[in-house]
Amino acid sequence: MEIFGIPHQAFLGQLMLGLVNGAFYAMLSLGLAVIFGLLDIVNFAHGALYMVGAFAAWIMLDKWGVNYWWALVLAPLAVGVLGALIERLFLKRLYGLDPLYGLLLTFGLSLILEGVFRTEYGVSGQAYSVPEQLAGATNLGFMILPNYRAWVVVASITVCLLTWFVIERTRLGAYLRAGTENAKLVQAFGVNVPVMVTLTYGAGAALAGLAGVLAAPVIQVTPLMGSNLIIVVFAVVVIGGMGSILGSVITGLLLGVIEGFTRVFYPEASAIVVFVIMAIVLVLRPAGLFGKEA
Amino acid sequence: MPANEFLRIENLNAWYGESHVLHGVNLTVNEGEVVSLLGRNGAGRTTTMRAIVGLTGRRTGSIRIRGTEAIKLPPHKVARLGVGYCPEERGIFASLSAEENLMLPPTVGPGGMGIAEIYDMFPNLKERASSPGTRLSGGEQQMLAVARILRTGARLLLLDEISEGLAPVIVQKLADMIRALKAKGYTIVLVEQNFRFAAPLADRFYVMEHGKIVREFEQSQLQDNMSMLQEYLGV
Amino acid sequence: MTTQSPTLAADVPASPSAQPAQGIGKTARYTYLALLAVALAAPAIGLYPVFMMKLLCFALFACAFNLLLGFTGLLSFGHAAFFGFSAYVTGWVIKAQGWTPELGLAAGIVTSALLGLVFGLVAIRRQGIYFAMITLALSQMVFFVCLQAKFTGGEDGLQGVPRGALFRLLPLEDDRVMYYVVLAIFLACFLGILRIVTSPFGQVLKMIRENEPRAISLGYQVDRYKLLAFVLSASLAGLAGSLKTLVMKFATLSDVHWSMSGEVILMSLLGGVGTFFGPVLGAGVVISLQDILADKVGEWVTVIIGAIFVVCVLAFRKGIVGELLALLERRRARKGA
Amino acid sequence: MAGEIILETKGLTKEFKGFVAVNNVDLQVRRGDIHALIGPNGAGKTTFFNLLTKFLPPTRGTITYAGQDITHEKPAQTARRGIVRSFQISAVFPHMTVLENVRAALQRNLGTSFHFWKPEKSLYHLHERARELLAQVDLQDFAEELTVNLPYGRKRALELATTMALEPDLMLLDEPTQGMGHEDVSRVTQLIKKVSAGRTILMVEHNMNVVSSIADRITVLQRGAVIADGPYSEVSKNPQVIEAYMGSADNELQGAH
Amino acid sequence: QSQSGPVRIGMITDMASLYADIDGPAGVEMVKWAVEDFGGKVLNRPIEVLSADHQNKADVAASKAREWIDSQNLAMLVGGTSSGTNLAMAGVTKEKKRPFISIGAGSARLTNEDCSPYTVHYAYDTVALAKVAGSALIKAGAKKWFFLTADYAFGQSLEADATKVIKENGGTVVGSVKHPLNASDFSSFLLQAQGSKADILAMANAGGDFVNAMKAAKEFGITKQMKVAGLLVFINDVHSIGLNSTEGLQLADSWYWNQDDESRKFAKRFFDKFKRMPSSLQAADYSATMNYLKAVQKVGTTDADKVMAELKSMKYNDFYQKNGSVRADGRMMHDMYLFQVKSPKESTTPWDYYKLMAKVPADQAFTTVAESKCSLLKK
Ligand SMILES: Nc1ncnc2c1ncn2[C@@H]1O[C@H](COP(=O)(O)OP(=O)(O)OP(=O)(O)O)[C@@H](O)[C@H]1O
Ligand SMILES: Nc1ncnc2c1ncn2[C@@H]1O[C@H](COP(=O)(O)OP(=O)(O)OP(=O)(O)O)[C@@H](O)[C@H]1O
Ligand SMILES: [Mg+2]
Ligand SMILES: [Mg+2]
Repeated sequence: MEIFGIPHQAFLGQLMLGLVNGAFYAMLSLGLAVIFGLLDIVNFAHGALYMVGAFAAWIMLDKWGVNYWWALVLAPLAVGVLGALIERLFLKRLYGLDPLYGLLLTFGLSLILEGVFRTEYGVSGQAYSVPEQLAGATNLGFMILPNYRAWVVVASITVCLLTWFVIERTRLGAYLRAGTENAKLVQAFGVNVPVMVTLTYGAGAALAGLAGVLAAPVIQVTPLMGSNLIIVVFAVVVIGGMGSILGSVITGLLLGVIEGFTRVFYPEASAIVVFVIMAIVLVLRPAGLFGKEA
Repeated sequence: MPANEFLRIENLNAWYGESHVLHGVNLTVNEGEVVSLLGRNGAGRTTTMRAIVGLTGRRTGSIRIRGTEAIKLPPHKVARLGVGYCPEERGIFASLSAEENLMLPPTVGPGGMGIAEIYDMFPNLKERASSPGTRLSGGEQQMLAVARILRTGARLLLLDEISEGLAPVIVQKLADMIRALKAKGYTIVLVEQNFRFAAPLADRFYVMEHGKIVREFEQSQLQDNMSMLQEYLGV
Repeated sequence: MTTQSPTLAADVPASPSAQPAQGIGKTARYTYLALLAVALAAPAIGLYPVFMMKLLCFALFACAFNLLLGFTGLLSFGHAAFFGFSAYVTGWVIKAQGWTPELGLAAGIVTSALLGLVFGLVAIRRQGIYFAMITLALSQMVFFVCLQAKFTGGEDGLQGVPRGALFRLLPLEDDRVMYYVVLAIFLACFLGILRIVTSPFGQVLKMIRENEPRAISLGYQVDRYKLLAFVLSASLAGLAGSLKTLVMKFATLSDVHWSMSGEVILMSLLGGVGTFFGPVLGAGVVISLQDILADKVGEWVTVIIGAIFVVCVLAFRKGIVGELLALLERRRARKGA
Repeated sequence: MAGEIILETKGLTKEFKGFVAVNNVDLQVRRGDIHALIGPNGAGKTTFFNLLTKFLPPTRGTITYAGQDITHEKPAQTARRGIVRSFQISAVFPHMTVLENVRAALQRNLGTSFHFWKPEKSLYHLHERARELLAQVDLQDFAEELTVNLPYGRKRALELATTMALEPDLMLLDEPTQGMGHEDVSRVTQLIKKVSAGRTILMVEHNMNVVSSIADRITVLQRGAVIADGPYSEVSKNPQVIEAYMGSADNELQGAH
Repeated sequence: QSQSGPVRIGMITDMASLYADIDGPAGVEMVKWAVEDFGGKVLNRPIEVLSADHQNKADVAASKAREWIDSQNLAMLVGGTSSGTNLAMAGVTKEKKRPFISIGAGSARLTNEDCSPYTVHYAYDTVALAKVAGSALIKAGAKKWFFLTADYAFGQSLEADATKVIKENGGTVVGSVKHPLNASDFSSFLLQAQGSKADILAMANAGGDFVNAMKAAKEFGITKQMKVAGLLVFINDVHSIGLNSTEGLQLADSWYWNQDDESRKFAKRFFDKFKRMPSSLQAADYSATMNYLKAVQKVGTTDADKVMAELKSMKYNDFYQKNGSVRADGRMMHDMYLFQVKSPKESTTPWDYYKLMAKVPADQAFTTVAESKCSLLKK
């Protein structure tokens, strides 16, 4: 049996792999969407924070023997704290200015973070091995799926849904959404907005950090891993439209899959397929797939 | 401090960035009183309210709310002293539904109005409850902005131009509402261009000009002061 | 958070006519004259001509970029695409097709104008950061095309482009001759940008920057104006790239890479967005810094560049020239008072 | 020419996800009138304006302007036909001078707006006309002032001058006196009266003083539908209008302000 | 070219990025060691070493080279890693007539269609990698090949060179998939390789791409189904992936630190300073500098043409190579080696990673005169 001219086994296999990549896109674009949606900052440093998350896990294992499961909690926490610091020290001073300044500032920060890790650890990359419990692979019949990758998909979708729930369905979420539009007023109602904003950025950063930890066993941990990814994730976000948190998650997964299939049919194009889709979507629907028309 | 003094402002100065807007405002509002601030466009009435809540830039002087000095407090702490603020520009949130907007402000004290009571007063809001906040009509947004702070149990209400953009019927309803609130012992500061709306409601009036209080008089002295108001407000 | 936000674009009066006093104008005039003198004498006073030419190319690139950001209020994060792609086109037509340098430059401008048109048509429909992100993504596409296409030589770059003779007359292989050609082109473009900004078209751009909905309600089809501004900026950026190919004799992927877009933003920001001379100064500082730093601090270059970015955004939003102008303005205001 | 219908809607309807905001509205505006649109909050007045200016597409119905069906035109096309809407919040270019603000509107008809190679001087001949327009709204003395520095009421005046520079046939004003002090209200009311000469004005206004003093004709909307239409004296006595909008009879003439 | 003042040797390489570990600052240090060991002076003129980071950008490399030659009177240039930058430097040195020794570049173009009278290509090239690894693997029974190729000039020429070798030796290429440079995820490509039923998966990529692909191959169980070969693998890559995932991998290189006593001596000195073992490139950096200085000493001038003539006529014997010689096209002809990565059990000491499988003599390893398009050879 064949689907689009490839054996259906390979087809299913590629679909699976697409989902794995999509899971990373989803988590990263989710974090970006949270930070952008709630704080109006295009967080260019998101890729760098992702990288820091992966490095944090690696350092924990390498230097202190902290295992994967602990790193899964501690590394995002560390990145979250770093994020909170960044918000307190830098971003705080930019509220009320053109959001483009936030973009430029975080761009600068990402250069700094990347540079620091580069001088410290070089670029060739550090290996982080898959935790024992998740080692090995399952033969799905149509492919051999490493257990770890299956875990990545499950973990990331769970996290995404949780985040969506908190933002769209809870009172805290309502404060956050309102704070985006008029932080001062929300504060005047009695909500401690400055702390909330710091925590939100921290949480967005922690999401990036978490994605980093999840990615560490899949790819080499290198200082450049974030900057390679961030632009694709930007495109994902533009395609999704930043209109809804859920939109960014769905778009992320979808694009992962599409990109996966491009690798089969026309591998040369796999690096740009996301951008091509972006251009097409923008022409047809300027606000993105899930964005609200302005 | 006398027990019934709810708000006491002394020598309040406030700035927006470089520009100095309030130049030593002094005023007091007693518990259960309705006080109206009158003045021309740009006299500084909105700024006074914003300064109380902590939304201007730098400010100096003293603002005591139920005896607590609030000049150094961040806005959320001021609100928790029992202050509810209805801003001039309404501040309805686009990403929240009308009902979410209504439910947004956290409770800052006991005795707030119930949802049913509020919907009773503004049936439009009930009808549009699930619409995004800013999709409401101008007037509906105004209603929402007022209704929102009635829920929180705030005892000091700062109402900035609440009759603005409302149909005459609704304005009448608002007037009734303010009387009802006063009867319940709320303390209210009213800023209004619409003098005819504010005149019968207020117990006391302050007149502002160039960021200063220039006159103060009671409801009973209203008639005597009409010519002065004519001069200040062009009423 | 969303409040009425001052934009990145000029706070500083853009058109000379809007500069109320003679004082600033005079200072500026003398400064320009002095700089022109230095530029003319550069080869004679021992400044390394290749370096000076590189600097001028980037200065032109930054000015082109600033035409868009500073005077139209659009932040493009994809200008490297025009700069880099034109660099390749010029290199290729000269090297592989044997075109003359002037035709090579023209080919570069035309290509980048067309590319700018395509970018513009896709991106103009969105504003602010969306615009920035879309241009970034589009430029990434161009990057991949350059990486893949045969004529660019992939990551080896397009090398050994002969400079030839301009109009079959001026032997550009001589660094000095080349330098004066580059300087002349730069000056022409600089003045051209001045003119664009103060032209009737420039007035419309100013309206769009100040209050876009209002411009729309006055009946201006703002997208078309933005598009033209984008195409103009792209063409000039392309010319800068083409010139660089001639100067350096090759075109490479780093010219199309998004970090180049970041660099040109840094140049404008550092020098002063929305000022005329800012981008030139910014380009000078960044290029010199890179030149010096690369050898002195090695791997820390990115960190330092990043730090400059952060400091600029936090403390010098107006950039060097912008802050200077503001200082003069304040002085004058105090004197006047 | 007076008496001729310049704008007409037939069965104009707008639904938002099942909610009918504008319901089957037939409206006729006569050339040269100041026509007021009033109604309770949420009646659909602003939505109706949005339909006329093409900011929203109608669900049903037609819009005819000067005999031509313009239902499906684009906002910019409508604007070029001479239907101009004034914005609620001061729509000016804050960092341009008052004169430049007006010139911005005049420049459009010059046809050189894409000429990026021409000097600014080529616009100077517009200054004369700009000053004339400024004089009409008493702003002649402020011509060189930066617009940010103007007080609120003057900004409204400037906005009117700019709007007039477009030579509109039909001006749509949405609550033009909202948020103004008494002096400004009467100034702007007089201004509207003044600029209405030779034009048609359709305005939404809650201030009954303004409406009663300048409107030639009034249409009352409620829940998206027209409930009354006619001169002020007639409409203000309509019991349905009083109940739905003006409130208890003793307030009738006094209005909200 | 002035014959007074210090003799300046410049080295331009990747100091901080992708290839900084295999050459980089340590490579520069090797040039300095060679200068020190030579005595710090030649022809009674002090020797100075300049170094610069090209950030893998050809334009940076070329402008630095041009600047040094224009304003520092550079005597000789050492080119570090990456083909693009080296081709650019070769262009400049050809125009300005200065000896250029390219160490880290893979592209065989340097001595083929883009050859220059002033270039010496010292360590390896893609042709050698393909010939050495390719023919050995086919002999070992790998007939059906599948390529995982980095989609840029270097990867493509590596694949093309290897394909030629495979066909000549009776093998077939059953498939090939190109991945973008710096791909983060190889699973999809590997799935395709898996479906191909090839005997061997050959990776025509380098650095981080190779490392990631290797890890994923292990994870997806590919290493169990087919042989995996790396066409350009440096010892640093093996170190960073670990023997667990690389065991059994066959690779070609020009030098290995543990191949003889001389090499071990050099390696120890290196290890004491850098806490890792030198790559073949770093060894070549030292060797090239040392031999250049010897040539200068011999001809008594730094004049480019005279030095080049000497470099092309002398014999090269040191810890890096035996009986090496530079051909007219600039190709350094020396033996190449095929290694296999040891299993963790076989590896007894730190960095004890390779066992020698075969030594391939220079004339079988590199482009032959007959194959070459370089005009310098045809005279
Ligand atoms: N954000 C701001 N930045 C700078 N100046 C401001 C700002 N907001 C208000 N002002 C200035 O402060 C002064 C007082 O304004 P305020 O809004 O308090 O007046 P008001 O009495 O409420 O008048 P209105 O009737 O217009 O609401 C005005 O001159 C105004 O221009
Ligand atoms: N985009 C929209 N989506 C959903 N509902 C809308 C939208 N725009 C308006 N409405 C609803 O349509 C009704 C009419 O709104 P509109 O703004 O036209 O009222 P209005 O007559 O201008 O009232 P006001 O006098 O209060 O400004 C309101 O109930 C409003 O909630
Ligand atoms: Mg006010
Ligand atoms: Mg309305």
